[in-house]
Amino acid sequence: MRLLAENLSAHRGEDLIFSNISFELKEGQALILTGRNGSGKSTLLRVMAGLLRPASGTISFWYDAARKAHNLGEVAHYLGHRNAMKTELTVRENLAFWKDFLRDAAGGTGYSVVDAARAVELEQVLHLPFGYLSAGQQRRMSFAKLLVGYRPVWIVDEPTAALDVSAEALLARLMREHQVRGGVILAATHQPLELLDVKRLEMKGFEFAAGDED
Amino acid sequence: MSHAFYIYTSYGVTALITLAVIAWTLLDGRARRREMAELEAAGIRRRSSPPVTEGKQA
Amino acid sequence: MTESLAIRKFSDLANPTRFLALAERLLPWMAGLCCLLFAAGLYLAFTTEGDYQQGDTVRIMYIHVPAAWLSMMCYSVMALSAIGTLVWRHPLADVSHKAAAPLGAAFTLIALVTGSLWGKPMWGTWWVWDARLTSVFILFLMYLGIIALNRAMDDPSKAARVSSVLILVGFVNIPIIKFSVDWWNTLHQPASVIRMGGPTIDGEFLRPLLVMAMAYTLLFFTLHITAMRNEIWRRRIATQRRLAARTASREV
Amino acid sequence: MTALLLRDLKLSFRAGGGALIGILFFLTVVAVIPFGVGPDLNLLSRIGPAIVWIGALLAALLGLDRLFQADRDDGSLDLLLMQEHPLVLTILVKCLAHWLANVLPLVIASPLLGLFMNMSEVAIGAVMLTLLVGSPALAFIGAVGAAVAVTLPRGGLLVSILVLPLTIPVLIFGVSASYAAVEDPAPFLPPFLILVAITMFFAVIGPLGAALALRNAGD
Repeated sequence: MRLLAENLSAHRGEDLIFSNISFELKEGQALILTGRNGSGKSTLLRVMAGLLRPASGTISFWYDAARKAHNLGEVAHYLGHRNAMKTELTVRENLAFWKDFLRDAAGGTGYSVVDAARAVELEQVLHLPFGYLSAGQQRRMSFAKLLVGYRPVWIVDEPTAALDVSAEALLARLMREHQVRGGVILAATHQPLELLDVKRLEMKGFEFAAGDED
Repeated sequence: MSHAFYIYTSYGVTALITLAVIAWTLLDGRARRREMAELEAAGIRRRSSPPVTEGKQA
Repeated sequence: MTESLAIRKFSDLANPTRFLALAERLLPWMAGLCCLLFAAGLYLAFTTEGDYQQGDTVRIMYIHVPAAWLSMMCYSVMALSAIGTLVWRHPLADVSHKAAAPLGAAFTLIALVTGSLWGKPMWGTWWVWDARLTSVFILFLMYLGIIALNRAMDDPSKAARVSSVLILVGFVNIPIIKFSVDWWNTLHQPASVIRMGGPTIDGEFLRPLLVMAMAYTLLFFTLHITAMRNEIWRRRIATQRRLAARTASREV
Repeated sequence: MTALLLRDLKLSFRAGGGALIGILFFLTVVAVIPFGVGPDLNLLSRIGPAIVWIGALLAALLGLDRLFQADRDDGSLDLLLMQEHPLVLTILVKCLAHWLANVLPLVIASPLLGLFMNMSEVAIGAVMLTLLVGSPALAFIGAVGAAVAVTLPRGGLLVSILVLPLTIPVLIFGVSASYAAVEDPAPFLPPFLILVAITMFFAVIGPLGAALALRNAGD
């Protein structure tokens, strides 16, 4: 398993957010993005997930030497600032929907809904509408979404925002378990996340306009 | 007598709507009762669960 | 004695828990009586003589007219409850007008459909834009609007206050609507419309009509109390669920 | 995909869903027409099919702006975009769910409004049939508008403005087929078949356009 990003750069409107970012990740590795607000961490993650088109550069993902994924988004989970859960539906309905919709990528199987909820230690609230949960519980439940459908790559943007210390440790543990199973993690975070085999990338950001680049 | 169709239809429709409202009210009440029972069951589990979660965290 | 009973009843009603207990005791009796009245009403409706002019279609009147009465009475109940919500901020009043809205819509629908089925043999058309029919139709739309408003909002007490305002504005507006529709109608169709309730009501028709009206009214109150009970339960469940969510997070 | 269909249907019918509001809007719009033109039954029965069609058209556009926006607001849209299965299919399913929950009830309610408009039984049947085959096209065209306006904060009104001109062909052939059914010289089948063709055409073009718009709306 190999994830390769070469010479990525991205614009937002007219502004160049970042340029010439390259990195390589292998099985079980994690990339932690740091940097101040507005330095382009979220933008890079969205580019990696295929939600934004990079201005230049390529992203490629190989299952093994022979097999290459069409694009990274298909083999990745993306957990952005928003939880991607419907407040009107119960937690169980939400998770069951994503399990059914996401399916499993090649190379693994997802948890059952109950197991995923148990993994984030919230199986008691499965019957409640998602909107009834507190912000921290909602975040944990949206993390359970990463467990129900298997994806080798997790792209997580500030996963531990709005969480207390114990919940933070819980999510860090789940991410480490994912790494142990051979998964790759890309995370943007302010908090020190204890992951295994970490590569760090500090995003500097650009102060000047896009025109200066050429 | 030729109007029998209209009479029976209107009684039929009335019966249908009335029964629908009654059924909806009763079923709604039953669903609420079930949810309350569910919550009660969850409550019992809530009381018994602390040792389990503690065990997990340790 | 009756006075003290009334006062006790009122204070009983003021408390949702007492209301639930009272409803539990009262409902079987009301439902039973309601069934009896309906049986009697239907028996009378089908055994009395038909009108010489309208033939047997007069039997439609026995279900149509009470439904039309109720459609208005239900709105009055809702308007009273709306005042209760806005002036006394009473939680039971919130529940009351929310529970009454679908019932009102159902009775209005019955009135509309049976009116239409009565009109077809009488006028040769399913619907005329007659003042009375039109007003009832507008009332139906108002009921549906209130239901939609109630469904659209999450916070029940806020929804109750907002829909109370709508109910009261509608209540004030009903006579204006009735008047303007009347005016509009006579402007366009001078005197060509056959009025509903054409037959002069004599005792022969009055008896089944009254029995049916009583049966309908009792049905309304039975359903209303049941629906109120359901609504109170629904709110308690919502509160308990929030509580459950909070407790769950405390434990972890 | 079935899961997506069921989820969207559930969301439409749960509290706060738009299914009831659309049908209420339809009723209200059609019901106020007689107050404007007068209660002349002959006139009403003449303009009835057109009024019912226009009412259904406006009501069908009502909930459309939320088609993708609701998913965008909570972040679900990102996940829908990332998947391996073709986005066009996802959008087709979402359109189908929207049609089932919001537009099909309008089709079912249309005979009732036909009665209010004093239309003949044949005319009522024709309007219902043309609405049934024509209204999916409205959902598919609307999906493009909804996708274009998905990132806009006040997209609701804009969607209607963008979409209404595009729906004119549907309206033309839907209404002319309905009239052809009651007025003798005009044949019913040609406009009806064109309407079917338009629906099938937009069933392909609509999701494709919407997919393109969503891919480019990335923010």
